[in-house]
Amino acid sequence: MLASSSQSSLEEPAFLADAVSRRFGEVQALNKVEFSLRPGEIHALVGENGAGKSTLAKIIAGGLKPDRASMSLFGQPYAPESRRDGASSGVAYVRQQLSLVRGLTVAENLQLGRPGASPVFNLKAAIVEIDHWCRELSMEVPAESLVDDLPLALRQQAEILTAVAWGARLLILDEPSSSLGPRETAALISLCHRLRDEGTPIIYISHRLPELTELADRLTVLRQGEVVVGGADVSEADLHEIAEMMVGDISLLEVDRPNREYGETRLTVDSVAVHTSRGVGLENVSFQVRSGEVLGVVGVAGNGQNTLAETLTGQSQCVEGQVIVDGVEIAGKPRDAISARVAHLYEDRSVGLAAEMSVADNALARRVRDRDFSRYGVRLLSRIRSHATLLADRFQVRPPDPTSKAGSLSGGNQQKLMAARELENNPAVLVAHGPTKGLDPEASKVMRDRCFGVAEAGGAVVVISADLEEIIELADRVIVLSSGKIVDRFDIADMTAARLGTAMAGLSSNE
Amino acid sequence: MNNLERTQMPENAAHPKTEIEPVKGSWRFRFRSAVQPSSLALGAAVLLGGLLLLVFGEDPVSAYSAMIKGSFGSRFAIGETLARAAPLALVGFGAAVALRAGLVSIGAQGQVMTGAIGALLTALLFEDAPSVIALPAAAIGGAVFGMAWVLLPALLKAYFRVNEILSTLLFTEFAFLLLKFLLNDPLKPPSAITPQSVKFPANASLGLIWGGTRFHYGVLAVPVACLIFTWWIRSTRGFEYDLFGENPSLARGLGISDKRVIVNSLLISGAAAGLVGWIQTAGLLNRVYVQIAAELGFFGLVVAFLGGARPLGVLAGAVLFGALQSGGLSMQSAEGIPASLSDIIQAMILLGFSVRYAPQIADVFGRIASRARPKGRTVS
Amino acid sequence: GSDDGGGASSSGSSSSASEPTATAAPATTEAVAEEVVAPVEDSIKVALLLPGVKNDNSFSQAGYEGLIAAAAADGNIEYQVIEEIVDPTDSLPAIRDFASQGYDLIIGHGIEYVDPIQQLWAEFPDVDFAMAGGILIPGSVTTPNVADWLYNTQDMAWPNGVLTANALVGDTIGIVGGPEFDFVKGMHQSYRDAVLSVNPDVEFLEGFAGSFIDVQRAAEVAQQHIDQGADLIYCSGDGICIGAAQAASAAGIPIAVGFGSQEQAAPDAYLSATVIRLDGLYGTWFDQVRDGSFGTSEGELTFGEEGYAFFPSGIFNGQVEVMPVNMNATVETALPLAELQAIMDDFVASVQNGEFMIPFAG
Amino acid sequence: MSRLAEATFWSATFAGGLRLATPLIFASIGETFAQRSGVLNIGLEGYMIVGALASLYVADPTLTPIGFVAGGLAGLLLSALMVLFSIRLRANQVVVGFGLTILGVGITGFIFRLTTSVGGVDRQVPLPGKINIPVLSDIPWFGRALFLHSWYTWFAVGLVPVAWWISSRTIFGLQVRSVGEDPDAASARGIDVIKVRTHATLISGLLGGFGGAALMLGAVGRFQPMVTANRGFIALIVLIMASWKIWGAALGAFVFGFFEALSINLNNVFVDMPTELLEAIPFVVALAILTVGVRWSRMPPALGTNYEAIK
Ligand SMILES: Nc1ncnc2c1ncn2[C@@H]1O[C@H](COP(=O)(O)OP(=O)(O)OP(=O)(O)O)[C@@H](O)[C@H]1O
Ligand SMILES: Nc1ncnc2c1ncn2[C@@H]1O[C@H](COP(=O)(O)OP(=O)(O)OP(=O)(O)O)[C@@H](O)[C@H]1O
Ligand SMILES: [Mg+2]
Ligand SMILES: [Mg+2]
Repeated sequence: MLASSSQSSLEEPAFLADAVSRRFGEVQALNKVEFSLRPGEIHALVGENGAGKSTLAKIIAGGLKPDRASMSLFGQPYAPESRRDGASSGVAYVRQQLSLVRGLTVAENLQLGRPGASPVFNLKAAIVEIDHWCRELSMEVPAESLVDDLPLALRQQAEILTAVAWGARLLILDEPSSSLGPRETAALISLCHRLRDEGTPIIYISHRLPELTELADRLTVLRQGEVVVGGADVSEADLHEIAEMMVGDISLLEVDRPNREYGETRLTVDSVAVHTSRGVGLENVSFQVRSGEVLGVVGVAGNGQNTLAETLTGQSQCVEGQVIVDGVEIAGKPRDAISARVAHLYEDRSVGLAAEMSVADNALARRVRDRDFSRYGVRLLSRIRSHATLLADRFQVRPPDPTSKAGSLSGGNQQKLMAARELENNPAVLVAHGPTKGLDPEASKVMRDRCFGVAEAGGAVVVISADLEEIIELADRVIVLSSGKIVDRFDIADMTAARLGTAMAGLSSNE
Repeated sequence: MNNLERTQMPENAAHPKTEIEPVKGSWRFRFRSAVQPSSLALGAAVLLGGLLLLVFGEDPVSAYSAMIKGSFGSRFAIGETLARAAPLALVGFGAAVALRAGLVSIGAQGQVMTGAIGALLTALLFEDAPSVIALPAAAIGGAVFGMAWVLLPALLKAYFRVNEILSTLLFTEFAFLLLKFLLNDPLKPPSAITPQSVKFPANASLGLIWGGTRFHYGVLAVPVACLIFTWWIRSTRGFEYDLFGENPSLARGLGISDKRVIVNSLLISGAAAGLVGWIQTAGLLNRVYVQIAAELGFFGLVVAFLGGARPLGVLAGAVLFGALQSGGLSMQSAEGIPASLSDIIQAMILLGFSVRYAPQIADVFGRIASRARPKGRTVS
Repeated sequence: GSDDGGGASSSGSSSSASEPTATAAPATTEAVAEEVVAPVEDSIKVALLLPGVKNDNSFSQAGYEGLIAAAAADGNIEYQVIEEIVDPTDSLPAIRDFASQGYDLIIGHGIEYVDPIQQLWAEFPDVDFAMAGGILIPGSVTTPNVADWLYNTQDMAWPNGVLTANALVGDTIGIVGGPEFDFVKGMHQSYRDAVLSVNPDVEFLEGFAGSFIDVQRAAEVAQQHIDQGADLIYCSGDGICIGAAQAASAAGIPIAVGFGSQEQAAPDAYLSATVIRLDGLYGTWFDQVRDGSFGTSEGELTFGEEGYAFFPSGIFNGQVEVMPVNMNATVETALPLAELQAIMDDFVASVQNGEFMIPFAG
Repeated sequence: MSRLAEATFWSATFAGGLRLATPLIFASIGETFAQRSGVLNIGLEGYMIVGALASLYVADPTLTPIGFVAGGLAGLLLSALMVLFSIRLRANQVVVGFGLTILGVGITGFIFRLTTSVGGVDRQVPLPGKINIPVLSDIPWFGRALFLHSWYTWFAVGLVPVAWWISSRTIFGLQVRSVGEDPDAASARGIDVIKVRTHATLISGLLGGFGGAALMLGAVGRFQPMVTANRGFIALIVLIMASWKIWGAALGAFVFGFFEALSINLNNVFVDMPTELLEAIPFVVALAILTVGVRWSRMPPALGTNYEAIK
């Protein structure tokens, strides 16, 4: 599989960047970065959060102007003025936050911004074209669906499809797998291989080192805007070494699981059924989590995980069965859940935080009515602020300035801020939904430690995640959700890839 | 790790993607990014207006000085400016509460009308009561009628997600028709041939603070409302409503009832507008007219936007508007400048100020939009 | 008379409201005394407030034209006109501004200025105020510096009724009004009474534009009448009658107008209109201001209370004028245009010599 | 009551609805473009009134079609200020919109008084003849109602499919919708958000101006201050009622016009009913449609927000 990389090593590079620099205010996002991409290779770009990966990608795609750079594309000097420029030179950039317009259909998105498209939108032709590429790339993207209605994995496929259809000669994927489950990731990887084999070189940005061995041919490591490893062969690279180069701390990847004692049952979910107008509901879901225990919930995204999180936190109502925390029923009222001390790490940070409000407001939103922070219904701002500073410090939120807007923090720090709010007072139950999505190893470790911390303090933890590694690292027991039903459950020790795979595919049911 | 020490956001985080030079925080930076464009726009507006006056044979210096004199140049003028600013500020505070909760109610116009009706009806009911009873009763009557007029749009919004911009606009139309009907018949003194109400009973009227001006006691409702609004922003409940405006899903997750927020914040805005109906009737005009609301409801909303839905901002916006209006009028009466020309000048100054305030208000709508962004489409 | 009774009873607090009258008494004597001392200046400053624009072809224009003509006749008048001032919030400071600038006479040409004038006259005893329709507002008074004027609505409507009843070919008349105010409805009633007094078999359609500005709706009201068989249009209104006139012209049927000519809008269809002529009245006021008799005389009529200075306008004193029949009209009429003119001449003469008293409607 | 059973009553009402709807169709379709692109264009009333004045003042010495075009251009000119202030300088759209309405009313009032004198001859155009579609207009019940209208009405009706086609079948239409849905994503796909919003706003200015011109040249013929009588705001009502759809806007405009015409005619049926009650009919209908239609309604998510590109 890796053979193709050496075969093309003699050709001139598909893309070559020399001394790319870009500054944002006081941050030197990129500093004289050199980067080359060979034709027909998948080149992984790794680095911790904020290393400058996305910045480099945007510059290559034309979406951002470098302060200084000389670049060439397929042998021609290349200095794109805009995304449109980049696109018409054949560079396709699939962003971290996807760039399909959600209120339009896939077919419409295919033509939106397409270089050289005729000014008249031909729906039929677009559908035919999408069907063609679906066959070609083994995808199943419905042409006439609103992007809004598609699950994330399909959206990503649609985005790659449009890039290919636009005649991309170079594809940049920015953290494409951060919210995909194993099956979808595998599909993505084989898609990448197929594209590569057909001659489209790919720049692949990711934090997930393990998947890179399978996927990439070469790899470049960025750190604080500088290249620390330039174009090393993946087959020869040592993952631990790379992780070290990324963050300078090898211990991060090692599983460090303390032995825990379980106490009495704190969370009981008893034959719960939930109907929702959006997404998948739940049917006959039952489980218990004890004090000190971590339950992992796995499954392909979109099989009821959201509904489960909402039900446990009182945001969705059961039509049958009940959710009981410490003997108190959570009957579809968020207030019940809050007073039963159920904490919730939202899957989507933009939902879990009020981006336009300050760090302090976000940190204490849950406790705004506490005696400690208000008197006669008036918030005690200075006390809130100083307590927020304390929390930010405790949870390593950077910068720990309580007055800055939550939305101005980087993703990892937003996650920590949310954790600070939710975990402050030893919750009875923690519902952690994708707690380390998109975080670099360092930040991931902090978040995982926090989740363990809850269990260690006697809480019950439910971790919902598509990331199996995370589950293996955190969970004591696992349940597998498929179409809103529990299709399998086992102790972590009994977990095998095969068992998990079949269960997640909804093939077998051990119930 | 030091990589976490990221960019400090520039102070003005609504527009973080501003230019790199000169150095943030420096005086020059502040000037270039905030003061300069705004004062340029304002200056341009004033200059352009002056040019227009010149072209049409008016003396811009005397026109503008008449404008300034008419807004701040005398005791009467100051009283007039304040009496005009008061209703705008009140509407603005109410609208700001709703805006902060993510709701754009443009129904204040209608609520002012029903508030005036409510105040008058209540006052007529208490015609024989002593002032200590009749006066507050009329105020309550105004507030209650203002709230009543937003209740249905509020419930429709809370329970059926009916767009409040439109429903409140429609209710303004209904209020206007109701007002016309009442003033044409039931509330009209029998001999009058044009629509207007009977006189507001004297025992419930608000007197003048400064004799010889129109600076009446109703204006005192503004500082009170400003304090209440400031308290509201600081209060735990106000915080919850703000949070709802910022991020309704999170607010719901934290146990804040969206129905309650929607209904209550709209009711608060209705009460404020209703009180405007009361002070305009009991303090300024002593009668209800068809034009009782003038354009107070609309401009009150503009003031709320201009003021960034913050207490002092709203206050400043209201005084600006009050001054523009009374100054614009005195341009007409002192200099004989036609109403339409004075409208043009006022509009241009408003546009100039809109740029001045742009950064502060940009995100008010941002919140609303993020709220409106659907998480999925219900196919039914 | 009965109107006043109703008004008084409805405001039980009128005792306090009438207090200013009592306190005004000394002011009155002062004013009179001062007037003796002050040398009578020849030139007087007059301010006129109009609810609409001065060329609205209607009520505001009548006020404006009256002022221009009277000022020209007088030859020594300095004047200022302020237009489009309807909102009572604006009118009081505007009037106050004029009063404190030393204007001698402030004419509020519209019922919307009654309240502000009532609030201000005591504060400015040296300034004379003329209001319109104060008699209709309970509790308002005339004083030595306040006079009141009103036109007879029936005089504005009845002549059109007589004319159109004679001109009508067919049996249906469509009536177009502005807002459904009492005085508008009163005009319509007078009009109908007049038509029926000539021809009892006529049927009417009636519709309102809802305001004085919505021309398109007025045009639509007329068009609806036409579509439903109207053979003639009567528009009581104001500027909105432009729309009605155009619709009538397009349909080839006649139109008569209550307020201001629409000859230009529809030269082929327009028959006649009534207008107010105020130059004579304004001239009288100028003279009264000069010789200090303003408000002290009782005007030409005294209604209700003793000493109420009240000046009515009607056909009888020439202040309501029936415009000549448009001889260029090409629409079909039951009688030739010249004959219609003769009928109208007879009618106006009969009113002016007291033979016929136009009944008050409503 | 018996009037309600007459065919002429309904056909006249229907025809009236179409006439009253004509300016609204122009204005609300134009506004659809602006709002779909995320620009809340409250200055529509201003565009309409400058369109009305300009169309008359150009049409009087020349020809009505030239006047009509001039009306559109005047609206376009005013909307350029919306572009300048709201889109380029990022001032609040609501504030600027109200400012432009005041400005439009002020400018037209001012020009009107400069150019007209008391007793002088006002500018005026004769109302257009009805275009008679030969056989169809003779159909007994609805012939007159449906097929006897001025070319302004036909132009408005003809514009609907064109506008729909542009909005949903051209790349420009896609771009407009994309920048109102998610300007960031659109920009990432290479769309120049500012430019697209500028064009959409200018379209709303042009069509708003056409709406004013259609009102002036098609129904009124002579200028009056505030002659548009809040029809710009009614067009906004129509648009929200129509859930930001082109066909919906046209249909909504007609529904509004129809019920307005109905309320005029019912005055002769229910003689003693207060007209205010009748006048409320179109608004009650709008509220009902809004309430029932809420589940299909989708507001452009970026409506009212300002956009700033990363440099
Ligand atoms: N638009 C911007 N304005 C200011 N600073 C920025 C901007 N974009 C990026 N940066 C800064 O540039 C640096 C590099 O950011 P970049 O997004 O390229 O990191 P990354 O490697 O993609 O991180 P991640 O893995 O978290 O996506 C960061 O420190 C960030 O703070
Ligand atoms: N519009 C912006 N203006 C200024 N700075 C920005 C802007 N957007 C992002 N940043 C900065 O860029 C940094 C990276 O932002 P981004 O959203 O890419 O997070 P991230 O790289 O994914 O972070 P993390 O690794 O913590 O998830 C943040 O520190 C943030 O402060
Ligand atoms: Mg990134
Ligand atoms: Mg990231």
